[in-house]
Amino acid sequence: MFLDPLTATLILSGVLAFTALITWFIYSVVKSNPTNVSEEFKEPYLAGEPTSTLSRIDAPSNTLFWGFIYGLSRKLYHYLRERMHSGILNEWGEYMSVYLGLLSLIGLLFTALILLRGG
Amino acid sequence: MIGLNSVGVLVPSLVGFAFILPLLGKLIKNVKFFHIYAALASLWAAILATYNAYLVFTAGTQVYPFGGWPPPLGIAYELDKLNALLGMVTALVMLAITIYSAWYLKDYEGVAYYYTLLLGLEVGLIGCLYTGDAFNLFVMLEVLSISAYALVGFYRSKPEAVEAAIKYGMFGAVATTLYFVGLVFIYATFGTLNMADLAFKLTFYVYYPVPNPFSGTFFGNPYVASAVALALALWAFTYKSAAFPNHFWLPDAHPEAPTPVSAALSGLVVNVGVYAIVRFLYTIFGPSAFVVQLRDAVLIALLVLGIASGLIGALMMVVQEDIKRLLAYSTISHIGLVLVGVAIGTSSTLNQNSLAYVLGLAGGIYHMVNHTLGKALLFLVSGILIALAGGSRKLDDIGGVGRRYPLVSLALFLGVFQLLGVPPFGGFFSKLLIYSAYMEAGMPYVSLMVILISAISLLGYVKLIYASVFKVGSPKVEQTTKVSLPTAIVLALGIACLVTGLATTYITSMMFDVVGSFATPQGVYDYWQSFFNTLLNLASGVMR
Amino acid sequence: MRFLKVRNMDINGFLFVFMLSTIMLNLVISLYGVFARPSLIKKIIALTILSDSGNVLAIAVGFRDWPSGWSPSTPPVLNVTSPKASDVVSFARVAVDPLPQALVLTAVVIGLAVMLFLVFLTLQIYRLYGTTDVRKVAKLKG
Amino acid sequence: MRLGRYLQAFSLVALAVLLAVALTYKGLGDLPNPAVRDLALWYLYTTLNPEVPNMTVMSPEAVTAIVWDYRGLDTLFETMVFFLAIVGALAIMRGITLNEGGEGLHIERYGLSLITKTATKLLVPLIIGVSASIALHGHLTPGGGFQGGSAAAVAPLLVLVIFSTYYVVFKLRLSELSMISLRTLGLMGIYMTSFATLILGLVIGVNAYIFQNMPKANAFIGLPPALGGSLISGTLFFFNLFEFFAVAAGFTLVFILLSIPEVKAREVLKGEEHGH
Repeated sequence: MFLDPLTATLILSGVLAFTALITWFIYSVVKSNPTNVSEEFKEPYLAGEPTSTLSRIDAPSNTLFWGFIYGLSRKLYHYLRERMHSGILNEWGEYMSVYLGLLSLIGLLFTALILLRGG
Repeated sequence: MIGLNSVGVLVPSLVGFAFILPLLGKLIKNVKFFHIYAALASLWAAILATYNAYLVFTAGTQVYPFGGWPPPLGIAYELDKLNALLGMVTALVMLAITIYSAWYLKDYEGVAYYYTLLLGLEVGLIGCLYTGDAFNLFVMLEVLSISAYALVGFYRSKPEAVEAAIKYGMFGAVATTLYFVGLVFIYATFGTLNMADLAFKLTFYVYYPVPNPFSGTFFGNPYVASAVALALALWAFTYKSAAFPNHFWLPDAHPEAPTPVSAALSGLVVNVGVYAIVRFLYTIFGPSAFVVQLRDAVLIALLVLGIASGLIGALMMVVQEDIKRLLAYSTISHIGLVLVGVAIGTSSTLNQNSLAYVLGLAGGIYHMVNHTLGKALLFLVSGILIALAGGSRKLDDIGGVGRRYPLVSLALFLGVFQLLGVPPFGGFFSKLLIYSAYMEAGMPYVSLMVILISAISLLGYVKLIYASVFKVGSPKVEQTTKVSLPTAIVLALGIACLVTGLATTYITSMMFDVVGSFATPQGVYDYWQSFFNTLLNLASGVMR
Repeated sequence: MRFLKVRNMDINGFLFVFMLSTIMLNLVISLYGVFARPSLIKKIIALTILSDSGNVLAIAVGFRDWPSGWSPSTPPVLNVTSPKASDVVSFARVAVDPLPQALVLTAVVIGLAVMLFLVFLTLQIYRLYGTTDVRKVAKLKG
Repeated sequence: MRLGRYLQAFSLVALAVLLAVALTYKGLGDLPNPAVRDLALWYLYTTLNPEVPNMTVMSPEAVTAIVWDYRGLDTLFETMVFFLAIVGALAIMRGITLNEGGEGLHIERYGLSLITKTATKLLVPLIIGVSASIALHGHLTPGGGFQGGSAAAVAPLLVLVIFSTYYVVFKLRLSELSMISLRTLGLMGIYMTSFATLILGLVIGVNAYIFQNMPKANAFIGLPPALGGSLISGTLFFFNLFEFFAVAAGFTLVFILLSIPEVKAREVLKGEEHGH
């Protein structure tokens, strides 16, 4: 069904065109930015534009798209970058051992199931 | 007879190449010798691995018993289509990486140590894939891990590199030790360590209650032992494959390693983790094993982890400033997709919708191969770009270097398209397979997640392309750097990426073949049958 | 549901069960040590305890209970170099399981090798960072 | 205490409970069990059994038989892990050595008192002798190449502590190069031994396997079980012998690396260029 030539061609060209469109759009958006370096604002580097663009207080109109994404996901990225990927081994260990605990719980539940069934 | 020997000879013979290298490093001062030596060793491995794959695809599953001992008594290498294929891909990509190293390491001391460790990595990789023995898998994982730790910390005076190595190594040692504890439970209850034998006891013994002549039956409660062993083994394997909560080491370790090693780690080492998961969940604790509820629960957990690591990898990729770190997060995202693909085989999917089952697994394996090619290519390209930009890994500093080197940029585009899933490339078809598998299985949300992950990661890839090709900056191009050798290698890999897409009809049917050889009840039965025939063949002269 | 039945629940049987529980507890405590201690050296020590607990567990699995007080279980070593069939049979009746011991031998060497390398890395960390506290060894993040 | 800490503690408790439940409900089988597993019985029956000449190791020591014959591949790669760990250590310490020559040093002025030095001189040959005996009787009694080698490495360690590292490197000439050479000798010996029967088989044109020791039902060749009337168990003796050299040299190398003064390491590391 998915290898039907007609469908495949349609999907292929559709996705190709869509990708090209997006690529062009993004390129046109980020092509030329006046750089206004202000080093005290160290912010995530969301898309192709240099760090300095993102750290401007007044976003230029053509980077509004990225500003939008960034505004939406500021909290998410704060959690991902500062809390989760903090680079401290012991904090990784917490996540890892919680996963080990999850697997142990699965094992325990399974064991309980088998024992209740009288295995 | 020669054919069977090639299965057994490949990995042990590489050991000798590595053993003698440190002494040669002390005696021979010409660096060129080591480049040629390592390339020859890799070539030898590539030829044998390709031949083995050919053998398996034409003559069926191959079993090589070491020492002539019938398998549960001794160790056997068991090659079915899955590990033969992955072994071939691994050996070929390692060959490319080894040749690339000759350019990368042009004037660096410690070259002999570097190549020794790289050969150790190759031994570990292929050994992990080929082995048919669960304890031997543990040993090979350690060979793989210790060479990986040492290679990550190769730039020993760079604080970040040593930090990444110890972070990787510390929890890596925990992971393999936990796997060993799991193996103790397996041996205690099943009385055997051979994978095919374990598969028999877990799947077919219920229907065919004849104890194995060497390993007997059960010696404990198999349900409980399976629960413990699977929990511990899965934790270890997800650590090696860098799935979500165990992924932390990857974005540190992969960028800090020497670039060819980053390519090997990102493209190949994580595959071994996924391979081990697949081998455990589809062959040993196979689709019709009696611990079916446990298996289902674990697979659902794996699906959730896969989606989580896909999303987190893609999200984190978007905000990176370091080209290699960006690629490392992309690895996490793609391993997530592969796990989503291989997590489809719950009992309900198998029974109600075998098409989805095959599609998902084929997509997962296909995507694993595609990702290997694409990611190795991108890391090698990043090495060229970094060298041209004067050694800085920051995307800002690379600033459009690629525009002056159109062939390098072409390779970069090929790799990005492969990973992004642009139509004529393999990545598209494998993602499509995973997508349609979950549509077929009646889980459209998972399919949407696959699209969402690709969409988010698009931002990251666009950033990569923009920074390295389109950006108008003034990078300090090192004019003296000659890049013809690495360009040839990355172009070859790029063509391989293109081929995985253009030959998709052929490759997809081959992937269905591969899935049939390890994941269906019939495939598991054949896997056991080859093992048992070897056992009978070897024991017949003695047991009468 | 049958609980662990220890043959001849005497002092030896009690000690055996006690040892097994201790190993299990040791596994988890050393795991906590690796995950939560801040010093790399402490982590390495905890790792040693973890792998040794696993090894002792394997040895315990291969242990053979005494068939009777007069024929205790023996090490898996024949004490004649040209045995008759009866020698081999009586040897196999009392010797403990040699496979876990061989596995442990392999695992011990591997654990030692990994530990050796981790110690070198920690030494190098100390040279470069001046500390082995993982909360301070965190240049890489995000 | 943050939430993560609580979850961590809870998870580890869950693991402990799982292990305890597994122990209680026979996840490890009956413990202790008066019987052993079938596989173990096979090992015990065939480790030294002249009645089944096609299926024996001809070694009374079942553990060594498993380590170097039944599961010899594991041990080859175990050796490789140890080898790679030392190569990793060498790679970390590359370029960090003691000063060349050591002419300006009064080596005899370093180290502990005369009494300890004399006692060490008496002790070292004994250590070497005992450890060689452990290694060479590995196929007959508990012990083997690794155990003998690590015991033998105590001798250079003792000399290192009591006489100083300069004595070891410049007087005894146990330098990095000589240790690597000895180690390569041992490792290549192991490598060659594991392929010996296969190569023999290929030369005379019969079926043979890697790591084959005694003749098998479908591979009729093997190494001699006894030499001059004393049991050597085919490849086992050679494996133990070479492993002895490899391990002793490997540990000595590690001790030498660890005893290099910290000042030298910092000198080399300071301002070193590194790649990307």
